[in-house]
Amino acid sequence: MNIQIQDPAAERKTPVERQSIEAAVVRFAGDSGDGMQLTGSQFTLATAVAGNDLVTFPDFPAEIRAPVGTTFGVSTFQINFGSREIRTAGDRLDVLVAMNPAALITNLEDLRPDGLLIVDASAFQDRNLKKAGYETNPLEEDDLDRYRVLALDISKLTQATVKAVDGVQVTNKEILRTKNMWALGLVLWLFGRDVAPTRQWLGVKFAKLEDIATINIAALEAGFAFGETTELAHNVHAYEVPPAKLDAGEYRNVTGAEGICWGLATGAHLADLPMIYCSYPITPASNMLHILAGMTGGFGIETFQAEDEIAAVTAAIGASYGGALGVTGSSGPGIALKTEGIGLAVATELPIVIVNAQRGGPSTGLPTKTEQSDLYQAVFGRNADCPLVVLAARSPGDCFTMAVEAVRLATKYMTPVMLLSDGYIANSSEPWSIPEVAGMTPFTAQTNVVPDNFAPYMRDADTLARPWVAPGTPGGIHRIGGIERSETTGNVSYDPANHQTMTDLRARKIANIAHDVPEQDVTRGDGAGDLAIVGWGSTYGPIGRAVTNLRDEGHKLAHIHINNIWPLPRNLGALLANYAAVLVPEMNNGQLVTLLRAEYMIDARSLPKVSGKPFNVSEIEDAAREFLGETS
Amino acid sequence: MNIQIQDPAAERKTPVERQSIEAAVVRFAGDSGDGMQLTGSQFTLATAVAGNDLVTFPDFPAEIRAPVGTTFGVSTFQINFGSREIRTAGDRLDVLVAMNPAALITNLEDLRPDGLLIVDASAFQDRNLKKAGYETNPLEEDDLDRYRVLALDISKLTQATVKAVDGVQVTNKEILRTKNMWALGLVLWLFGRDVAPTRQWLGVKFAKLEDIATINIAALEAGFAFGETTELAHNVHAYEVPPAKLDAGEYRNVTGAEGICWGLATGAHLADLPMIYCSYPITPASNMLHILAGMTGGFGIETFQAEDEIAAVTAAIGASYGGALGVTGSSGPGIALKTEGIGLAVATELPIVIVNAQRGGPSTGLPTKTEQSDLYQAVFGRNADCPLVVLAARSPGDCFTMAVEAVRLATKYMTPVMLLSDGYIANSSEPWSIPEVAGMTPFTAQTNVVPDNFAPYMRDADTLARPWVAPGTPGGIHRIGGIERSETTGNVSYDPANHQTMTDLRARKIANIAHDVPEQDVTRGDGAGDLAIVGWGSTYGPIGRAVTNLRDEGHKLAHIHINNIWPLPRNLGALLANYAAVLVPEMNNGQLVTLLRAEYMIDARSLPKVSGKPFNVSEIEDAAREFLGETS
Amino acid sequence: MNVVPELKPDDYATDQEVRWCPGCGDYAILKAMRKVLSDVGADPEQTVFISGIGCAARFPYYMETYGFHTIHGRAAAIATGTKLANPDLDIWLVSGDGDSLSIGGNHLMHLLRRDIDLTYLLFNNEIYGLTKGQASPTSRPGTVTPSSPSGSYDRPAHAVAFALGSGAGFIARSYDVAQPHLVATMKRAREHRGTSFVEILQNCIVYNADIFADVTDKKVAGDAQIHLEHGAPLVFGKDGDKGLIFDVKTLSLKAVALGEGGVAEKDLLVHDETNAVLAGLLGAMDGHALPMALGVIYCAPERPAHRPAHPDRPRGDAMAALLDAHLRKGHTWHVA
Amino acid sequence: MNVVPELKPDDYATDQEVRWCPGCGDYAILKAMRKVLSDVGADPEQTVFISGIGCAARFPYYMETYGFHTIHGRAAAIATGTKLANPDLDIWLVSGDGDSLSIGGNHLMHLLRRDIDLTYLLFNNEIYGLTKGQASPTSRPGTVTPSSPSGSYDRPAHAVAFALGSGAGFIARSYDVAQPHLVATMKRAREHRGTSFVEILQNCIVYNADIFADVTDKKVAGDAQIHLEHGAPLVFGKDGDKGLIFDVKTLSLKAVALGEGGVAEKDLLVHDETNAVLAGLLGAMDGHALPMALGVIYCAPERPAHRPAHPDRPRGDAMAALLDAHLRKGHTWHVA
Ligand SMILES: Cc1ncc(C[n+]2csc(CCOP(=O)(O)OP(=O)(O)O)c2C)c(N)n1
Ligand SMILES: Cc1ncc(C[n+]2csc(CCOP(=O)(O)OP(=O)(O)O)c2C)c(N)n1
Ligand code: SF4
Ligand code: SF4
Ligand SMILES: [Mg+2]
Ligand SMILES: [Mg+2]
Repeated sequence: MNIQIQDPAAERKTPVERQSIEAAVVRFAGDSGDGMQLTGSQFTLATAVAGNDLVTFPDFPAEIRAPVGTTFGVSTFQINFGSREIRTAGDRLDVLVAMNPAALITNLEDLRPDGLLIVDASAFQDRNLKKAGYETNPLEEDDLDRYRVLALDISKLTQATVKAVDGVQVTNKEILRTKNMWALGLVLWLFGRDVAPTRQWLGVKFAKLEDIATINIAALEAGFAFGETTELAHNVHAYEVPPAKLDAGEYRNVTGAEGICWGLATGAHLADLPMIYCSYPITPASNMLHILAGMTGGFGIETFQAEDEIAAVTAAIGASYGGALGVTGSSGPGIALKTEGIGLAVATELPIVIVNAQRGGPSTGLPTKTEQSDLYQAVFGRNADCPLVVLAARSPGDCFTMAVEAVRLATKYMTPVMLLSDGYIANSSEPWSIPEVAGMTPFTAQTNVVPDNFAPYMRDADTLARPWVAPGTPGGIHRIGGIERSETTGNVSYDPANHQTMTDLRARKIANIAHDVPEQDVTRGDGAGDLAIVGWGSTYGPIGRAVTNLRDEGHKLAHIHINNIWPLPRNLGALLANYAAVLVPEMNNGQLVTLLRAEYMIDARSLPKVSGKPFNVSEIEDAAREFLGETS
Repeated sequence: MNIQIQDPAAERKTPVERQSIEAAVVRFAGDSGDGMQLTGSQFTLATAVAGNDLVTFPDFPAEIRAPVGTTFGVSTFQINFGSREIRTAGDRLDVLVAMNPAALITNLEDLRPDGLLIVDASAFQDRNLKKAGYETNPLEEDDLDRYRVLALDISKLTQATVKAVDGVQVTNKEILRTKNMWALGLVLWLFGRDVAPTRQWLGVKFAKLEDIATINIAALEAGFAFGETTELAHNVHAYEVPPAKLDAGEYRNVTGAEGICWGLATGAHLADLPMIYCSYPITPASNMLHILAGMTGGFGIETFQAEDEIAAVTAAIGASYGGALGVTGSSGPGIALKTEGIGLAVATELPIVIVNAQRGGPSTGLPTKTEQSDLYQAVFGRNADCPLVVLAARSPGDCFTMAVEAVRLATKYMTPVMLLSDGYIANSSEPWSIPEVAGMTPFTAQTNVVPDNFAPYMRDADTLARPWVAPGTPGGIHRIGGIERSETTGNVSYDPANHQTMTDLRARKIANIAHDVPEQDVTRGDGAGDLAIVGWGSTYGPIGRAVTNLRDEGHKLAHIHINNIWPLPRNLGALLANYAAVLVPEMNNGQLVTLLRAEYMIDARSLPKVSGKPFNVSEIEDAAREFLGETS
Repeated sequence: MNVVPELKPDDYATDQEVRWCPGCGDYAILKAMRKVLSDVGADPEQTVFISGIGCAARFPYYMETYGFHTIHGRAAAIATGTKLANPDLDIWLVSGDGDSLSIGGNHLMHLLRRDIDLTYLLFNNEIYGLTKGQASPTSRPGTVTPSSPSGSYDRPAHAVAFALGSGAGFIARSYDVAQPHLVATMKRAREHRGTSFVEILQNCIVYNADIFADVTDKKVAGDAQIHLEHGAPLVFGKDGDKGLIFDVKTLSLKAVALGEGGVAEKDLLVHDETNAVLAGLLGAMDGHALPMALGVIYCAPERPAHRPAHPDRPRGDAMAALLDAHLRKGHTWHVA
Repeated sequence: MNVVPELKPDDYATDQEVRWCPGCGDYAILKAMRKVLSDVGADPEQTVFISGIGCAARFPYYMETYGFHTIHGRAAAIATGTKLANPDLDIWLVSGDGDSLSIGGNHLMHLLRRDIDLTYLLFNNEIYGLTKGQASPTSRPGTVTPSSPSGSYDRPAHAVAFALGSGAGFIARSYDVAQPHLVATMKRAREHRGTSFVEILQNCIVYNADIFADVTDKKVAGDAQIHLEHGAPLVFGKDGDKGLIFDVKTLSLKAVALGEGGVAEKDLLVHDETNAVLAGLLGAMDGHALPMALGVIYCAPERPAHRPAHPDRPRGDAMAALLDAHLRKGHTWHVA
């Protein structure tokens, strides 16, 4: 094959003609040190500002700083953007930027045939090739013939650019570190995006390092100019992706971690409570601790980095007991450690929110990969009959909504609420129509009001919640504890009939919440048909896309996406009965499906995927087709 | 009413005529300090030696030593014994021995109308009456008219007896402490039992306190003689309960805790492994630690009282890693703490046995009461897809069998096995045909043999088990860990396809075990019919009795009792499909029923009971009748 | 805070029947505690007892204040959360030796290093009472229990040494029936800012009866105990005729008889409760070779609080505005 | 045990690529460890590395011995189980400061008090490396991290003080790049019977770079370090011109210049590694006012092992007979 290494001095070409496309999937892949996450975020920003809908998927190596050039040190950032509604980060890549051989070998298989491959040819040296496991230089073989390849000596191009900048005092290493900006510039050009937001961001980021700011901006602009001015290979087109039809409003990008933190803060405000977030670092939940620790500007939020997860959950219980909103967040193994503590919150009927950013398991498993395999743990994973509320967020923006809802339910019903997100949602981002907190209806929780004829386990007739009277409240002295309590008085009771009553009350209180949460809607499609694809959590995107595609083909199927995992929506059983078949794609070995079968006696079938990666749309389509009586 | 306080000097009566009955339920109830547990155990022994089948149910107060005379300080011991097969401790009492007013008020409602009530009238004094909550002396009211009441001044009777013994140096307090032996003597006489075993036992127990032995024996014999010689109230009969038709063999009484410990020891022997039992004290699991700590006579058993439950389970994992059989035992809240550790055992595929002596919950709950509400926790209660084997014992004797089976499956399949017992089984006892360990087939596990082409995650083609090569084994050097491992080599792997493969393998390995355990049998009844009552664990007794009773009435129903909770027996779905209805009585809020519905899409119905007490036979009969189209 | 009427010790008693074994040392501690609150005029509504699980941990049920009987070993973490939520509360933590030093060791360590402002009472009976008598980490080697029928093997944990090693700022010791001493010690503990750690030797009459008798028995108390007083010479003995000196050669304490060999009171070591090294030496004395130290063993000079004060927050619309601004920080764009 | 051929340090390396950040102090410790095993002729088949989770805890993957990479904070308990199962193994436990002193504090405490015979290496980089740089319990107050953007609040835990307070019998300290010293220290630790606790200062070049530079930097090392040697006077300083004396008034250590004011080497304190009080004083020195102590800080005189030796057992028929007899102990009866 004949790879054309572009010369920066190539001739100016004819004005760009941009091919208009509906959507595109781009992935930046490089060494951990290559700054791919920054590159991706900046491309995302420019794309969002250009009015596209989008979904991103950052994927980091498990190692902190893996040796340069290794396959396990590759870091990637993927973005799917378009003028239509975007629901996933995309199955197949339209453009792959590979900054070294390791990035190429680990990512190439996701590039669609005839997709555009941009490689930094300068990194394809013997040492790097060997580290990546290449025997020969792939750029010199014809395995890449199925793609459109743009192999550029980005090192040389960057160096040339920066050398042209006057008066900066930088090392060659510093120059080479700007390669990512050069590549970003080129891709920005490719899609007709503006470099201005990135330029501005670089100015702020390197405010104290003026020279570094200058050379990064120079590289960025050079990459862009390279696209603009150089005659690229005949088969490399420039594209135009028109803005999406989004609802009017103010938008921003939001990650799931941000969505949850801001939702918790908003929930605490609506409940008129200070919030104490108690956590022990663990991937991918740590981000929430970082974000909340950073919210120091008077939000009434305190963070407590506990000595372990047991201390985290029990400190959250102590905080709620003390009249604040106690929140704890972790991931699978950490949630496992909280199990006993959560039982105390159920027994004493104190409100806490437990956020689980799920990851691959069992045990340490795949800490940096996504999975949604903690549903069993959330619903069933405690000793004894120990019911609580389980909610799941379906997207970064939905994280905000569900976090507010978690606070509402916890404080209204005096119960722990487990909110499930996952590694994918936590880190990926999407444009988000920013809500107006000022316009939201408060659901004030009072912790210093003593009801008439107070008893610690007296109950609200509607909610079955007991009163929340924090120590320090005049006239409210009482004692609570984990031993079974006498109905109403809360005194220790070993009475058999009382234990039955209390067990029933605990179960009924949670079950009743089904009347206070929305009925299950049909996310996409009609209320009856040949097939319902039922999902929860971050499978929202791929299921939605698959159902849209198949409906476009004329199939009678629907997408039903569940946010209320426990209690399940009150109409769900009846709704599911309207479909000839029910398929449940899950990034686990079939957990929601167990719940649906047990609850509704519906022969729901599982489509499990446990690879640490989100579903591809096609995987769901293929499985659905089998139910729809077709082989694809 | 007219209570006749017997005078010890009453006349000698005519020779006893004993009424022959098939079975009887006796409960001894008294203050914690009254020695009711000893009394009950000795009566049990005499009864067993007399050849009856029997089941016992000891019930202790939660307090260590509650103040004398309080209702919460009442300790009881119940025994059901008979010439027929005995399956439960009995719903209603035929004989209640109440040593004080608190014992009377808390136990009377279980005495059947016309049942025999033996009370120590000397304890019915103002102070005691008030502590028990009586306004007036019940012995002087006619509320007791529905029972046959034998109110005796046992204090006086005991004192009189002991004073007659020559040359003993004892205090009055010591004399009064022998009241329980006096009462025991009377009840032994009532059922025509021999005092010899108890006399012998007293001699051993008080070997170093000769005078105490003497007065206890004197009291025992005096109680017996009192029955023999005194003309009791006209309505007090003596009984004869003929021996049961038990299979031939050598018998002993066994509690569930003993059954499990001896089963574990036998399992370790059959596997040819030393055993290390790692535990942290918790009611009702502590007994196992005590029993095993006492087995110092060369059984190769070491006990390790860990600093907490996490250390206990992880030390057990470390022990198994080191080539011993690591076992850990606890109860609900402690098992909750072990959750994360168990995940490591699943991930590294190391064999451990986890025994859960279930108790009332959630949280601290009812530590001294029974419940079987940790099935969800056992089957589902871990982060991620984390399958393991769950077994349940149905009776004290079955504990032995299941413990051996737990060791067999753990070591053969390199998996954690969770064995469920409960507070009822752990403490209650039954006659047990002692097995012959010498005749059992070994299932030797080798930890110091390196297979050809060794790799730590290579697998046996049949069992899918990986080899167990303990450190110290020549030629077997390798490393394992909790991060996902590459198929075969076990090296750390973040590869998506590998994670899918390993997840599938873990699930398949456990599922396959269904082919290595017995098919589900019909415990009682035919293989098809109107109703199957499905149970697990300690509901064995009451379900069995209820089904027998209803079958005797001509109903077409069967009892199906499941020991293999996960994986479920391979034929269970097909078997259950043969019944028009399936009812699942459980001492929880409906946990097995969830599993059955999800697995088999069978509309199994739950009969929950969560009062800290075992089912009464009648409760199950009543519920079954509804299914059988009758109201009782 | 509201005005608290004068309350007598009994006013701090609840209507719940006390459920310890008759003769248990816990009764005496309960009595002392009620007296402490009465003496200092504690507002029951601002007072909270938080406990783990164990016999000791039943304490909150018997105090007419707020109370939380939690789970085994976690009271320190729970109390930390409660204190963060409401720094004004007067929090008392009650915990047994198993609760504190077995399952709860890690939380105790971190509570002490964080110096959360509360009073920690460790009821040390050197046994697991509630679960019927197994060896605890503080049980002496050779203690025969159901879980150690041939005698316990492990070297015992030492509460004071552990607290010092964990960075405690206040450490004191007393025992159940030493009423005035116990009351005074608990008052000192309550006054101290930061975590005040008090080890209370407590007699479990059922499972470990009289284990401290060789120190607490009236007959031997004089020689087996030394009562610490800041700034006062370390004198002890039934007749105040003995004292402690420091032996530089061995870096250890030594008991001397006053008068003998010309040793006068002025030659004795003077108790300096701010000296951690001295605290380590005094804390280690077990009442045998050297008398057991009772009273305030260590009280660190005021240490800076690093954790910022409880965060203030605006309410209602002001908070909504704050949040709305926060959500709009960074890049946003408008879709028309 | 089989005869072990002579192995070079590299023979203890596995085929797994080492995955720490370039420049991480862990590399140096790995190198030292391989040298230790080579020097002492350790049999790889009898050697086990057990670790928790963290950067440090990846260690076992890189040692061609048996190895177990477990879960966060529990390595001490797991190793205890392994040692009980096979007392002949030479067990090395590798754990970070978070793994050891945050989530794992309780297990560390109990390991030390039980004195299980293994070597515990605490890699202290005063930060959570693996989870990307949050404050650890050993982080200095004010450490700015993602979880403490305004600086960490809590007073740090002190590894040596904690180990002493937990009853450790052997405590030593070294640092990553002090190769010969680290090798020698680990050898001493391996020789000691009981739990040998070694704190190794380790540079996390990414999240807490050079945090120990004020002690380990070659330029300051002379004055900022003191190398302990049992029985030798406590001399330090670039030119060996300083020493430590004990100030009886304050019960504390003091640095003096040799020669100045007539102080000679004979006036200096002599290191006695069996003295726990001295260990406490030396362990607390942080390299600023007083030099940081490196080497064996404490080595308790041989302590009796209370735990009985690994129980022997008969096999096969003999064991069956034993069990059959046991099942028949107490009252049994026959049904014909
Ligand atoms: C998680 C858990 N593990 C174990 C127990 C059982 N347990 C309750 S209290 C206790 C120890 C009691 O000893 P200690 O703390 O010394 O208190 P004491 O009863 O002696 O006052 C134990 C092991 C429990 N309740 N929860
Ligand atoms: C139960 C659990 N909680 C939290 C984590 C996340 N985690 C992994 S390592 C670590 C701390 C690492 O710090 P340290 O022990 O000091 O080791 P280092 O990486 O600095 O060597 C944490 C919090 C986990 N893996 N498991
Ligand atoms: S068992 Fe011991 S500590 Fe517990 S209440 Fe009884 S005497 Fe007190
Ligand atoms: S993060 Fe720090 S401790 Fe971890 S490997 Fe990198 S440099 Fe080493
Ligand atoms: Mg205790
Ligand atoms: Mg660290």
